[in-house]
Amino acid sequence: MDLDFTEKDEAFREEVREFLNEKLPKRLSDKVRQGQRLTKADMEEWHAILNERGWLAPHWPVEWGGTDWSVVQRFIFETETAMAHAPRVVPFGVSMLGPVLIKFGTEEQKKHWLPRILDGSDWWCQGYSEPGAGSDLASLKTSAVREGDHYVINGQKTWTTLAQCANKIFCLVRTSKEGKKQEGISFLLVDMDTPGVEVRPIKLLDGDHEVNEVWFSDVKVPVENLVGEENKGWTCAKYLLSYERTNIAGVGASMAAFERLKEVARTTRRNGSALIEDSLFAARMAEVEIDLENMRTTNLRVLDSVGRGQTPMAESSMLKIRGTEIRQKITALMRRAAGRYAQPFLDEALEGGFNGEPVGPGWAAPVASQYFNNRKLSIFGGSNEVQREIIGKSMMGL
Amino acid sequence: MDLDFTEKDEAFREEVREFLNEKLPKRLSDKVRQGQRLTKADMEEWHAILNERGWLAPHWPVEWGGTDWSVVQRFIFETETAMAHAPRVVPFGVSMLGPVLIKFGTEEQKKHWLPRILDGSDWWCQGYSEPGAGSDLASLKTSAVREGDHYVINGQKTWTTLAQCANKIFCLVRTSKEGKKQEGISFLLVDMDTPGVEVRPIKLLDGDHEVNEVWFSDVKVPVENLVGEENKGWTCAKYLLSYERTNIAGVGASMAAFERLKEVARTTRRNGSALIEDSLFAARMAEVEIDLENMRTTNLRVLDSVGRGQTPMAESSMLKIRGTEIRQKITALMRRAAGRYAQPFLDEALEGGFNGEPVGPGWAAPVASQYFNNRKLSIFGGSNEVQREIIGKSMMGL
Amino acid sequence: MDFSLGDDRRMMADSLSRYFADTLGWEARQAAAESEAGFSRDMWAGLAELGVLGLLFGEEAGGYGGSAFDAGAVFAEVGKALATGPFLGTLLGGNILEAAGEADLLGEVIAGSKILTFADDPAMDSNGVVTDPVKAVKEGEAWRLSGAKGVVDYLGSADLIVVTAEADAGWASFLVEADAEGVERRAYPLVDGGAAGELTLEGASARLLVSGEDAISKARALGLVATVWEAVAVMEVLRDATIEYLGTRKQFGVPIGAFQALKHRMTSVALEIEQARSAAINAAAYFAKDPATRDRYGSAAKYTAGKVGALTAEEAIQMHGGIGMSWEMPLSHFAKRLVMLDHVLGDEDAHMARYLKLASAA
Amino acid sequence: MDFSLGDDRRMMADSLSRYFADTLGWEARQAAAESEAGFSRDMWAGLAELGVLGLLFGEEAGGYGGSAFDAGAVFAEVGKALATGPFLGTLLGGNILEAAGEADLLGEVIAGSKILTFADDPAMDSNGVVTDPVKAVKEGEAWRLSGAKGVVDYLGSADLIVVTAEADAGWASFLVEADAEGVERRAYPLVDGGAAGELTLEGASARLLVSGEDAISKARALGLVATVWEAVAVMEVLRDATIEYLGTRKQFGVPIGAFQALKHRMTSVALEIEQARSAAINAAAYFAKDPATRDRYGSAAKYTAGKVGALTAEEAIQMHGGIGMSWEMPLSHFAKRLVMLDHVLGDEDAHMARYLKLASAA
Repeated sequence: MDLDFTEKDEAFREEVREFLNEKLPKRLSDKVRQGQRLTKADMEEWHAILNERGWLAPHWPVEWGGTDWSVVQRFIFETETAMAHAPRVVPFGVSMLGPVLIKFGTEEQKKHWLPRILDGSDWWCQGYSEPGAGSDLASLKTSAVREGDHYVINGQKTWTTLAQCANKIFCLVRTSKEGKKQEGISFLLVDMDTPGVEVRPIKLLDGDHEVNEVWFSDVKVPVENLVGEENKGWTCAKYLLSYERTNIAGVGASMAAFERLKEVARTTRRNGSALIEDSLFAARMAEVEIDLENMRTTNLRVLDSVGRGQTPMAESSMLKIRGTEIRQKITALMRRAAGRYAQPFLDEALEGGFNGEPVGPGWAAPVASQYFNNRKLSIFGGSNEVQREIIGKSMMGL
Repeated sequence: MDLDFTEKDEAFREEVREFLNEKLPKRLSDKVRQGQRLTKADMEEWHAILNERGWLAPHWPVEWGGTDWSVVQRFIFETETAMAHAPRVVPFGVSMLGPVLIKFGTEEQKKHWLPRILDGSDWWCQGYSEPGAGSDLASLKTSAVREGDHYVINGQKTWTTLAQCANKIFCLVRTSKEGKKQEGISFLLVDMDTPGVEVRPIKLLDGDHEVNEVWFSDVKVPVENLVGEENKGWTCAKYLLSYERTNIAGVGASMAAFERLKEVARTTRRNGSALIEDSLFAARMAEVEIDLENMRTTNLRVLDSVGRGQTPMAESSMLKIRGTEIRQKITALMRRAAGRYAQPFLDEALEGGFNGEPVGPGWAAPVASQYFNNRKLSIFGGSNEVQREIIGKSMMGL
Repeated sequence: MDFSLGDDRRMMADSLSRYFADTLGWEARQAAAESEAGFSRDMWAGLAELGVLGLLFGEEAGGYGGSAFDAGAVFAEVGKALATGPFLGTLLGGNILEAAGEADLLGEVIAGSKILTFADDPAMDSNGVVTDPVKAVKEGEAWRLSGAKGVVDYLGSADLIVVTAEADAGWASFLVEADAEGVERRAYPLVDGGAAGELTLEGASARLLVSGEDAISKARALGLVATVWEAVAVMEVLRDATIEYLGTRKQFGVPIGAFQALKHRMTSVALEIEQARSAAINAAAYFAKDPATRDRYGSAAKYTAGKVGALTAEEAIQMHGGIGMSWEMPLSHFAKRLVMLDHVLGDEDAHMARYLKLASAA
Repeated sequence: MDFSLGDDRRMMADSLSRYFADTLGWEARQAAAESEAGFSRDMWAGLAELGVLGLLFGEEAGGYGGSAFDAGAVFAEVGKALATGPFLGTLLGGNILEAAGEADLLGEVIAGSKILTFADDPAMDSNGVVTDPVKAVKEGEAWRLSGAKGVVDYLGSADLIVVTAEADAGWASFLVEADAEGVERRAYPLVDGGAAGELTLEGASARLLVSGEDAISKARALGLVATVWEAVAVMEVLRDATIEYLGTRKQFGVPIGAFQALKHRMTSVALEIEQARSAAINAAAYFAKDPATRDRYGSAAKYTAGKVGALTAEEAIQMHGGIGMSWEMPLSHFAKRLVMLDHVLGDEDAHMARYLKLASAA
């Protein structure tokens, strides 16, 4: 038993580091490190850089532009990019739709859509949640009625992340009201320029515009945009939810955030000494650090079992729960570190290129917003309560 | 708004203190303080002392030998006796059966049984729980079949505390299988000397004999021992569960235990300084102390509302939950304070009058046993999960 | 022992509650909180007219209250309404004016004609280092103050600033006119609504109010009572809204409160809030005792409010799901306020540390 | 990266597991744990015969293992079987013998013909004051030890005692024969089964094994790995038993695991145990690195095991209800062992404190 990476993996890590060193624009990593907002152009820029290297969708099959990396290599890549403060890859096309198309799409669909994800022609968003259907996703009501060569969609999606940047949306829609509620759902690809699609922003508590409502009024979608069989969309949805959840813990992101916290705790002085010497604060930090070190190994253990062909269910959910808890704790500690200076709200300081005078410590500007925004981690993408149900079912069939 | 007791209440407190000072035998308070086991004779001795003063059953009506104390006075009495390390009054006769008889008993039953509780003629135990019916008390199966002037009982009770000391047991028994399960239950008084009653000890994890199984084989009980109506025993049970739960938090007991903990933390030295100066241990202690101070006021608020004629439901359950949590935390801290010396198990040191050489700190002998034994606080008498259900129902009707 | 608020205080609290209900509906609250001043001047004038500000001070100073429970009652209503405004600065600065016998000046504050704030916390520089204390130097009969104070409530709107500063003889509190020479103010909005500012003093002319740290400690202690009462009121709003939501929002065909995991967690939240309310009562009840006792219960209360506040805010959002994170929902703003209140006058950890210090001194 | 135990080690662990299953059924375990020695001599002889004790030591010392993962694998089986016996004393004392090159003596221990223990923790007196360290004084070629050690594992059965003591030149470890003059032993049973004793030395004759604190620190570090692996194995037994109970015990007509509150809490327990297992792996994996790294992960693991251990034990009992508290249920004894393991080699708080100290030194 050992925790060391193989020489091959270490060489791969070096390769990733060199790549990041050469190709990751400092302007972008500065923004990420400082918690500033990324623009659409920022994200597209980073996607293009990754795509040039062939690393935008590592988990896709090589024939479609992916890599043949092992799960450990993917973990290394995820960790290194996060530690280097690279922007997160927008997951909707690359990590969500891509795998569904590869699994369920027709040859034509794959040939048409997959390259457009990689080259940035399409920016996808995800039309899953509805106002009435939160954790009970299958109770969705947005309907698609077949009329000749088209489906006609009516209804409303909500919590649609970055819909304001997207030109496409993949949707779960109801095509039948017969039988169990899971059995009348279909998976449709929709061009957001189609008449009848309307995006309305939802402002979140931190003041940022990240999510949206997407309304459909008699939206016509060609039948060739159906992925998989009609009324079998739930299969796609489930696949998407269980796919590639092995790096779900966000170990890299947490490690990067924790390093930042340590830096802050070392430099911030209070009552005459560095914050890191405050015994209560230091103990809180140590608790998180130990938990994170433990989770890194837990994650590697899960990857190891995946590498040996097992499909982790309960384990992925555990990683999701603990991963989000750790990230939330780190942002809570950043807010504590800022103390009263968490409170001033300088919207302009959250934009890249801000060179005004900060209020209080330079790093304090985004910490309250991040703390509040990160509440979403335990809500969206299958709430932690839903994850606990999955674990319970897997552990004891209940 | 103020937290001070009235002059009258302060005078009452003085009266209680003087009484304890004069009448509480040091032999008993030493045993309690040191966590040694009380014998049946010890408990009877203390009951007799209280009864002589007319303070054994303060919450009973004066006509039956109780007092006219206000709820605040009862709180003061409870707190002062606990702080003085008086033995706890055995609740089964005084606090459980007594109120049920006073509410539902016939005049004859009251006249016969109540004085016997006070003068110690009867030692009652409680026949509620059954192996198959834990939190789901109403699913009990022990049956009582009417045959002429008698009921004939068959079945088994369990977790019967101090049954080995008792000469009587009050039982919930099933007298009908018709209708809802709550509707076929009756409340019966049983002489434990009746043929067919058998007490079998259950050893608990700390090695102590505190609870028992009580088996009934064709046990004949005169019909006049039925309390309330046949098949209406659930009403008695519910009344008993909701009655006099205002001092359920055990504030006095926790205050006494916390004082003991403080004393230990001041005198125990580790790594060259007193344990109370260990920053992690001190913070754990402070958390409990603050929680306890808060709970004391919460308890007083509940008493205040009772004094104004309200019936607290959710509040009593909250007091039960937090009260048990605090007591469990204090015993956990005692075990931490003992460190490795929590582990030696000297059975003889748990008996009163032990004058051998202790192993390690003199106070350490009972701490592990108390810690494990106190797990029961959140299980017996309506588990904390059951209490949460009560609160949930009262808060949101769910 | 008496847990009623008392008739007079109850009456004033009720009329304050009605006033907020009538004039500070949600849209008005949001408009005021997001305005440049961070609060509504009209509301403030209305409060003065209603006599609310007088409840914060004793009779000799022109008020008709001044006890810790009076402050608690007012701040509970502020919390319930999520009202923004210079409440804390008025209470704390006013408390110092009261100690200094400045009844006339305080009269203007009570009447709403002057806005007062209290500049006490040192500023932190851009590297996260706490700046040196503001220094007070005597020049003839006048005093000159130099240094910086951070996150001063409603600084931009203030006419008068009570500043704590270190003189040769030790700490003292001073009065500075906001528009005096050598006074520089940088105002900004707050993440939970309202406004504050950074104060820089460069030889600003000041008047000595009270020498010594006792009056300052007492003002801070009163501030703890007020913030804790405000926090508990905010918790109760969040609790009630969440219980309501758990009972009405349906998923899988039943109200989500029927899911035992949520129900049991909600009972913990409710239980903790009762404990926080008790802590708030303790802090007010022991406020008039000796300073060590006062501070012990003040810190216990602020610690409790911080801990329970974070739990309440986080659980309220989590149980609401996505909707609990939306700007449109008042809930999210109550949650923000509650979490930020932890940072006002020292957070949970700071007060645990102070509690331990007071305990080991005892 | 490799998370398999390795074929040889797996094979030995499997045969150990079978051996315990065959010879240490629950009644046999209870009889042994409650016996005066606190363990079964027959079992110990059987283990020696099986070669298990040799897995704890390196080849030069006559063993065929000796890595931290070897110790972990053995102690995991000990935990799973809730076996009592001088395992820890053998590992720690033997580690010192190994460092001292005492292959012959160690051979006798591995063969089971001598029982070894390790006396390291200072005794506490009846007032809770830690006694002075055991002092070692040189007389000619011989050493004499005086002082007291507390809660020494299986002291009553030991033939050989490795004692840590302070000499003029600093800490060192010594070998003391249990029946030597000046050696006083007070044996007693433990609350979680097994036995230990208080050791008093009055000029007891001793042989120097290793000078300096490094070997002692290393032995302690190895002890941390072993106790943490044992603790995690106990946790897994409790977890599995509780999951089983939740799935079969019915209340209100359904398995109690269907009650979401219990189900969700159980997921937390399971999650924490996975984290504790990772901590145990980390401690073993970093054992051979530099001492600072080794001790950092050792303390992280012991802290984690202490925290998760208490949670697991308390929740296992709570979810079982009354039955979980009964002596008859093996569960309650696993819970006791788990909680008491927190106190072996320093508890959760002690290791958090050490972790912080190591971090600030780094």
